[in-house]
Amino acid sequence: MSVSLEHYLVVSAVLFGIGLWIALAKRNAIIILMGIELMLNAVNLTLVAFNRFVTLADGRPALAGHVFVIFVITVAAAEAAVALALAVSVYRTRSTVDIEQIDLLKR
Amino acid sequence: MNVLANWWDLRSLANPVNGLLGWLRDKGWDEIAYIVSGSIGAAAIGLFLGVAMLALIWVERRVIARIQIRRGPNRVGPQGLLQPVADAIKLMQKESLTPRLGDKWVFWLAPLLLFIPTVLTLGVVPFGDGMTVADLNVGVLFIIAVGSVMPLVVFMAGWSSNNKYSLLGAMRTIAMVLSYELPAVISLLSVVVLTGSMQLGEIINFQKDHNTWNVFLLPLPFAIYLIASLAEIGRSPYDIAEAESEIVAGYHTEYSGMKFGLFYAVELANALIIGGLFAVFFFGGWWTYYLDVIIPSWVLFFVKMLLGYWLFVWARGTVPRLRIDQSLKFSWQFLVPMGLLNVVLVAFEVALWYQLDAPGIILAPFAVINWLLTAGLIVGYVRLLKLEHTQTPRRLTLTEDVGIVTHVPAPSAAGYSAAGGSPA
Amino acid sequence: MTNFSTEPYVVNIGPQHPSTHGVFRMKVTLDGERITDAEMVVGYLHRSMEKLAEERTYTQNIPFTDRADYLSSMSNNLAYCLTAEKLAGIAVPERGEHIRVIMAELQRLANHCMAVGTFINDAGAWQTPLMWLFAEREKILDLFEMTCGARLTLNYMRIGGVSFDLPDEFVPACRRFIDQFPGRLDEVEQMLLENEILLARSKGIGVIPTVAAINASLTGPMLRASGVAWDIRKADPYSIYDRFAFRVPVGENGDSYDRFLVRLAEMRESVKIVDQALRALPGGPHKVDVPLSIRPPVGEAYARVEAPKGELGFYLVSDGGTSPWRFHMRPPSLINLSLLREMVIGLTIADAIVSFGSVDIVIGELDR
Amino acid sequence: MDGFGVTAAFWGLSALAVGSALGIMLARSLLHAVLWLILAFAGLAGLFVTLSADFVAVAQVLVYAGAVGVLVVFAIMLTPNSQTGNSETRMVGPGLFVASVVSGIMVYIATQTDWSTAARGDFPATALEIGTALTNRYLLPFEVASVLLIAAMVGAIVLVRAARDEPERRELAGEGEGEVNTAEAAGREVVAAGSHGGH
Repeated sequence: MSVSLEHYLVVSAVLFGIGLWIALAKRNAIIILMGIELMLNAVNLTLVAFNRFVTLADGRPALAGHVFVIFVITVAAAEAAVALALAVSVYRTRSTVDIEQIDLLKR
Repeated sequence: MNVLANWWDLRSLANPVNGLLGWLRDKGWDEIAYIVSGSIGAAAIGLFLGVAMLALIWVERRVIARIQIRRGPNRVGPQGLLQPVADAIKLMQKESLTPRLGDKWVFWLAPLLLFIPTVLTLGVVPFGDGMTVADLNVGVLFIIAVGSVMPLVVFMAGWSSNNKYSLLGAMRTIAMVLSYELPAVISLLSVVVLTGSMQLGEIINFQKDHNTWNVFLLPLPFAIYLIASLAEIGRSPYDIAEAESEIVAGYHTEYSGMKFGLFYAVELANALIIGGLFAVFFFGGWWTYYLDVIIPSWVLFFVKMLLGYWLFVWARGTVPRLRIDQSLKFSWQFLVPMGLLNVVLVAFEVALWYQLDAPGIILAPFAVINWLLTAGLIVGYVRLLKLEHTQTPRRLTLTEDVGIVTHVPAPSAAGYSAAGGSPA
Repeated sequence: MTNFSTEPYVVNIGPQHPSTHGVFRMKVTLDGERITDAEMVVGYLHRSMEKLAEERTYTQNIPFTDRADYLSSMSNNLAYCLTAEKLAGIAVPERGEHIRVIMAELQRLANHCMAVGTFINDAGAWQTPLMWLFAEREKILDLFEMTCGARLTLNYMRIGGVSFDLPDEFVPACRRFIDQFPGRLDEVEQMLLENEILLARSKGIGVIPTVAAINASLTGPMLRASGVAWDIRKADPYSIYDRFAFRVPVGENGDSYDRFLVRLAEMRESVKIVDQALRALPGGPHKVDVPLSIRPPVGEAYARVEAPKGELGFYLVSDGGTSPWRFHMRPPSLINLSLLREMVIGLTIADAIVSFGSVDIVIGELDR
Repeated sequence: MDGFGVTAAFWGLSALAVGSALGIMLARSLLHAVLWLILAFAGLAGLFVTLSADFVAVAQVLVYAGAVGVLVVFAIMLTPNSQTGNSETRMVGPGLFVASVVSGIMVYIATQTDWSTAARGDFPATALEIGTALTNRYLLPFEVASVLLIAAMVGAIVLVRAARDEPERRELAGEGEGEVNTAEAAGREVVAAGSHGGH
């Protein structure tokens, strides 16, 4: 049977769920960042799927979904760079990236 | 493209293939045609890589031998032609070790993954008139994207061998490839801006329609892409990643047996493919000034590919190796700014061309301007950074008598204390 | 705020390494790729040559000297025979002296071909200059094989002269060789002197100041590259070197590039010496017949020779017996390498390997 | 595009993507997690191709699999001493529950509503259209994105380089000029030394 929009949405929902689970459950800050990247990718998938199956109101270009995905990719890359720089500088001062121990506010 | 010409016309191997597929489709077996076309493409690449790899090992060793005034392999088989086969068998029967503390899975996976970028790049390269496995609309971007995965695989190899030298080698490769990917992308950008499309087939058609080769129009991107691609595949002046004399064999120190053979083969294949990409971007791919009407187009393309490959072997035979920080400094200080300036220049020229919508003949003055600007840019840039004459060869003084001739001061960085003699 | 210290990243440029010219180990502490500390570990090829020599007669010790610096066995033989002759007071006939000079200078050419080739090889030029220079070295080794049957460990010289006289075809062959050799050197120089990458890799790398060179008693090309014109053949002429006109090359910066230039210039001077010696080759006996086991008078003697790597000296003490009471050798390789630590600190690994290559050592002589 | 090849590709690639996403969760070591992540990116790029979005697929491989992958690997290399295990906090259970609730809601919405899907033909060449859209209709966001990228780059460099100029760094490595590039810094094993204390 041919592949329809629902299939892609289900796959991206599952991916989003796994990304969220990783972000919530993991101890290492870098893995949490990976989880977030995965969630962003799931969003990209829905955007492209919608662009493929759903016709847009007139006036907007046919590939609005793809353009949005390009912007999401750039933002995600910038965010990954800054987040990893943060993780490295946190590591340099507190010599650990384990979020359990980086809870400055509590003390 | 006389694609649908009679199938026995071998000037482009696409004809017999399309003849077969057409026959299959007439029979209505679309699925089978779909599978057959896919498998023919895959078989073509696999066969080409396999045969090219074996032939290249022999070519490389003979050419380097000739450069070093020795004869090269000539014992195994006539004129040493079976030497590559002997090498392959030797490597296969060698025991392939795995470092105990290393990461077994990643160690075993790295040589396999290293082949993926090579094979995928070949999928996009047009070997002849219409002979492209998949002429993607985003061809150039595809090549760069696939190439950018390579440092990751090299890191996997370096990290999992649990050996200091391979870690150093992996770190060097990543630093090198990342900093030379930018100039390569920029120089290809100016090619795409000029030809107006990222599809490799279209780039060749542009050169065919204006019967000119891109190298005449874009001398600076040609030079930058040459240097950047040399650095990316890690050959001759840039074989810093597996610098024998310094870090034993870089990231593939711990590999032995056929795994090492794969690393060695991929290096050759990369050199050949970069030779092919040169032919497509700057030397007109299979189109050589209407010669391809007589000689089959894919033969012409192979000749250009081998010429590109020979250039790399020649460089490998003569030039010593750069240090890692010298090569990085050269890329960031020299190649990237020059490449950006050139993209702006080409964009301006193309805009002017479309504005006047002048006939193709306007490319001639553009070529002259580009060559002049390239020379001016290089000389001006070197003078701007006062780089010239830093490396002049010195002459010695020859004396008859004995005694101190000149006093050499102690360098600050080294371990000498100011008073000379052994440091504190 | 806890701060952190970088644990030194120790790498063994160990006995098994493609560019340590033999079994030599350098324990290097790294900060990234920059070397912060280096420690030289030697002794992997120690064969206790000096102890063994005390049980053998003076003539039986000659083959030992071949195996010390196996790349220049002629110079080793010459140094040992000069010391023994000085101890026993034996004079060498004219023809013997001339043959010795020709052979020693040919050996210097062969050694420098090897030294320059491996230096460029460490800088990364895939053996091309090495192969060009090896082609020349093959011709020299053929000349040696023509006279004494061996190519590397020759055992050619005897106390009181040389073992065999020159075969008739030696002089024309040697003449042909030294006529075409400067042309070959021009080819190598034309490829390498203006080579940007080699200049970038070796200029200002591994600098040895003049004061440190003299304090550490460096000799040979190392000392001459650091600005001191000191050559035993001129400073303390042995054998008949005072009859030949040649000049001594001196560098200004004491870096790897200067050592490379000094060795190239020395090769041209040695060709001139061989040319003059061939022209002045007299007839007559090639050696004085000396009993197989001589008994030199009680006493000691030290004689030195300008070996390709530096001042090679032998110190013999005789107690009147047939074998030396003490046999000691001054190894130029070991002494030239004593400044390795100061030279290498602050450099990256790549530069350290290049400057180590420019010192040109042979482990056989270093460990004895 | 709706031949049997596409459906086969869809099922295979989505299985690959979901499987490798789970791999990140279950991987034993940090580095295996990164490799699973990159495999997930590749799987997603394949899914984009089945949706005939070739430019986006290639951009995904280039940016994510190439650049972000190496970035994450570098981050792991620069923090070598932190525990390399991939252990979880106590939040594994509740995390799973929240995640499954969220994705359950999304799946429910996706399957129940009927999207006015008009079977549109595929677009052979998307690069040209994206380019014109970016430079005409979405020019402002395009420029803002470039400003954002530069800000992020400068920020990242300042963050990491500032951390490197502390006093003890300088006396430790002697007065040689600063690090040549991050590659060298990554090569060092860094050990926590609480004993230094104030000096």
